[in-house]
Amino acid sequence: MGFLDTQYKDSNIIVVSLEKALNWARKSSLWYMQFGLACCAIEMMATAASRYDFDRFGIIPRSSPRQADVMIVAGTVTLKMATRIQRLYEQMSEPRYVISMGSCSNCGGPYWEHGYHVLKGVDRVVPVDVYVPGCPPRPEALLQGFLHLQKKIMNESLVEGVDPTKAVVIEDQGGENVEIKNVDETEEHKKAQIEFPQQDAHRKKSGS
Amino acid sequence: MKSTEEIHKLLVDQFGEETLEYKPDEKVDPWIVVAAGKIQEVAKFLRDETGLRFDSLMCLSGVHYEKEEQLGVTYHLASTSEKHKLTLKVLMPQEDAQVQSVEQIWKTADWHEREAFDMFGIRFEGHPDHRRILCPDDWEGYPLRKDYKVQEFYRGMKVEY
Amino acid sequence: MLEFLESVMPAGPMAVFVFSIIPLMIILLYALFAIWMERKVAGHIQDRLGPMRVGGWHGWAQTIADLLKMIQKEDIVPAKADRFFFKMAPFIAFGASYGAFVAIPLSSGYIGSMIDVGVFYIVAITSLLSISIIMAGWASNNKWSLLGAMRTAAQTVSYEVPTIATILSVVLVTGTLNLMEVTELQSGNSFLGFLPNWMIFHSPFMVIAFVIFFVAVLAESHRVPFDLPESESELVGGYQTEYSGMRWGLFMLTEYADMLLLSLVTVTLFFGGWNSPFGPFLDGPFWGAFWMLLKGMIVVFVMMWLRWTLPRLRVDQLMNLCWKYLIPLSFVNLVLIALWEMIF
Amino acid sequence: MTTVKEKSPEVSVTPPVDAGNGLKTQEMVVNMGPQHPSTHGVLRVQLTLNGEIVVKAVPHIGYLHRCFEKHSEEMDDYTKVIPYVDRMDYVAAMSNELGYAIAMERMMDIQVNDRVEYIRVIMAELQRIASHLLAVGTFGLDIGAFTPFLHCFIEREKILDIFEKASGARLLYNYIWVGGLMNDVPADFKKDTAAFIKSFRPQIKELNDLLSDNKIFVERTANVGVLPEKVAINYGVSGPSLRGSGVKWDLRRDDPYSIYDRFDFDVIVGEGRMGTVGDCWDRYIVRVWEMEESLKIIEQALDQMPDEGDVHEAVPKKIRPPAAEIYCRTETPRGELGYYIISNKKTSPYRVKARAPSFVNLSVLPAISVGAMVADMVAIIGSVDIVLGEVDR
Repeated sequence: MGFLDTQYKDSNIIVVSLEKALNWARKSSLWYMQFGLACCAIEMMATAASRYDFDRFGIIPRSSPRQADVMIVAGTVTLKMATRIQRLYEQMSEPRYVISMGSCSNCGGPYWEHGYHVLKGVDRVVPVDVYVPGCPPRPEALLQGFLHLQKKIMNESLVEGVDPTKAVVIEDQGGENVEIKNVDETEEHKKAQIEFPQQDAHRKKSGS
Repeated sequence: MKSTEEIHKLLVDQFGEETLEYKPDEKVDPWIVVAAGKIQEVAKFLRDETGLRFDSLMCLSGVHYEKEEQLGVTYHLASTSEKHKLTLKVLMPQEDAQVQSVEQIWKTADWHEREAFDMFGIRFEGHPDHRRILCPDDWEGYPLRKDYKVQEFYRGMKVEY
Repeated sequence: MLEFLESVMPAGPMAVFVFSIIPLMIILLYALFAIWMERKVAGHIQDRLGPMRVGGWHGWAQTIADLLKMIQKEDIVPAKADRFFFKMAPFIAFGASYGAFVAIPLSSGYIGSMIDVGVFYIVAITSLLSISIIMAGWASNNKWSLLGAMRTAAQTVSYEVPTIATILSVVLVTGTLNLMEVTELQSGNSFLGFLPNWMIFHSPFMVIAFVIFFVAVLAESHRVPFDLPESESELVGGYQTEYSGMRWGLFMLTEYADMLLLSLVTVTLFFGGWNSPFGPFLDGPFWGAFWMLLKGMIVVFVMMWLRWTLPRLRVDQLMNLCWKYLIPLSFVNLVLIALWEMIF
Repeated sequence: MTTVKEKSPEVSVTPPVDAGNGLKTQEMVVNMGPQHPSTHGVLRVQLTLNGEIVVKAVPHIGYLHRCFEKHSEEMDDYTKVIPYVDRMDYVAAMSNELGYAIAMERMMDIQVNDRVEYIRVIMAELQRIASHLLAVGTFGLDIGAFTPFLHCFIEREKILDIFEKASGARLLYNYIWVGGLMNDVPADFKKDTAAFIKSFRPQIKELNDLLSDNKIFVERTANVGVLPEKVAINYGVSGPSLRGSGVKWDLRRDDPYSIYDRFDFDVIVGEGRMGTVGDCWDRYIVRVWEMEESLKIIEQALDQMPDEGDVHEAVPKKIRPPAAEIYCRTETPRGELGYYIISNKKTSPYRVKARAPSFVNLSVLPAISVGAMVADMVAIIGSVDIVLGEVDR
């Protein structure tokens, strides 16, 4: 992953056009890992099927995590499954992204209160890039999630600044005006001081 | 086609009064309460006797009766040839919940009994593969008991919201 | 063509280098196109569109983006893998497939090397592919990979027998193993007065030989319905399971190069190679290359068409088909073609 | 005192055996799943292999255990259980709702009017078609045919459109309520459904041409994973998997609920046309022809359906059933779905146990997969047609 490991101190025309080309390639060829967990997996299949057709955006499934770029956590993550998801994530090769699809994997969804065996949010075990709300989200919503991910990838930089490995927020003011910040840079985050011990520990382990 | 009352009479003839108890109820289907140590024999008789032929176990469910401090197992039987149904119940004390397995009689019971063990901690004597089925092997407690308290962490993951 | 290059470029080795990377350029360009085409073909068979966004017009830049992305991907070697073999395998696979192009006459003016045992050489060097796949499967230290590799070994070794038997029947008629000469023998349009003198029209038995050869080719290039080594729904990814990034990309490239190679061999053996279907019309070295590649692409298209229509065979049925039907049939056919040659 | 194994047994690998030609062979243990392209979710099957031949298959479930039974006890309202019922068998949400609604209505002696009954039946049968389409399509996918899967999805989307117009949701509807429906069907419901029937009939034929009678497909599925009649009944297998074994048993006919006794339809059973009775192909073809039967039921129901009737007529203000227990079973696309509900005069059930058809059908897997090959395992799992949400609840 030579290119992305190096962070350049200053920006110049070569770095900028290189990073644009590389970002474009990554955004245009998001291969997702073919595995579904629950109800959302059916909608994920529907999105890949003829009416919605993922392939239009160059998104195709791969069944081996090694060749996948993005993991769609489609459905309820149970505690029994969480360790496996973590392992699958670790098996994926960098650069890798995670889309959390549906309320269950965002925060536990309808199982948040009494679901003794449900992990309340997949972001407790793996870092998530895009959250798609809904129970289950419509295929259009998932596609929108992918478009957001593409925007986010286009804003990744070889120059120091936004850390793409951390969670970021996209402030979309319509059109091309997109501002990207790391979550811990935002005012809300500093105010709320949300702590995810698992996630932070995971980040420390992976060294970013 | 036989009613529960007729079946109960047949069973009493076979096994005697003390293992069986007939519970008619105007609101719901009547049921027969069987002693925990006798269920295997009774089940075998119900399956093999001509005229009864309960060849399928529709459902096997564990129940926790909180007030009585009892655990129960409910068997819903049906016959595909005679087209009648029967409900059996086994009740046992909460501290030492043990019942004979009917896995050898109806294979359906295999996973259902494992589930009842997983959820209520009812132990089934003679089950060939007696372990948890839905929860992980190192899970603590029996979730569907009314006094269940969920554990705080599972393998370092917070369980509560 | 080598003479021409040598006259242009004064330094000898340079000319040889340029001469030898022409097939590589063709393979790369073809792969870029074929992968996009495969997705388009699949899309239209399945009542959807396939790539539409990347690059603008009908997603033409899709494969370029895929390639650029694969270069950026992390190169993972599993901790317990046999590092040396794991890293070697994709290169050997691609080398085997690329090396075979040397004996293919791409046009009347271009053949990598005029070897007299051309067909024999191709059959020999493509066998290296199965060795590389076994290497990959074994070195990955993954059970699914191993299963996939074992299937490949069995499959390739078995299907080489009918392939060779049908090649022999062509050789029997042409009397040469040199593919350039095989092609030259098929020139002209005298069959029934107007049809080209292609091998497929030689005798009814040649049609049978072609069918056997095509089935065997499908199996050798691991395409549906014989894609057991990498069958996604059974073995996750077969021998490719543990590969990531460009190493996996090389396997993918090999698969498509292999498809092209075997299609070109099919075309050369049965469909007149670089000969124009219209006799002297549009003939010549340049048009020869055009016809060769066009015919090759048509065979490739048929392979894709089959892929998106048929289910997959099971490993024992695959072996049954080969040993119980194709091999006896191909040998009987060989004898019949020999008789036909004697009689007519 | 019985000995209880609290932990999974250690993976036991048998020592190498001398094959007789100087080579030693050893059995191999592989894990299929929880992430595997053809386990239909998060099933894990631990396979012991001798080469490619399965010596032993042990399914491990629970990777999607979402505590349905706990939720129904804790939700504090009988109606709040319905969304969770939806999420149990998420491919056939309507059928699950119907089962629950009927169980509650029997418990409380509620009679719903004819319009509600007919709409429910039409919805349930449309759902059956949608669910079978998914089952048939993914089965083809497992065998390696990708295209029929997508063609099935196109048809399924049309059904989802009808559902969406009525309930507003594509997958999980919360449409059938205890005592009625969420709301009445839209005005052009009859027209839409009739149009769908008309367009769908030829598609069944096309599916047969593309997949069912394909030589390779038949080779792969006939005589594979044979489930004999006796074994099927003893394991409690139900639904198309049971009928595939040649047992003429359909709760819609043998234990009628709702208004199914008013319709004329056949119960399709496997006949072993391509191989043995009860093989994967039989289980598959039963699903294909059941779609045709469902179309028949829908057509009759559309004809008989009254235009008048309030769908909220019998919906109770507050559900507070008497202390009672009930076991009520209905036929979902996957088989016999039973609800065992105990109430104790409170506003929430004391205990709800769902007897999920997939859970029971899956338990037969170890019995029918011994001696099969790895590729057959995929076919067997696909032909039993499980939904993991229902297996693990």
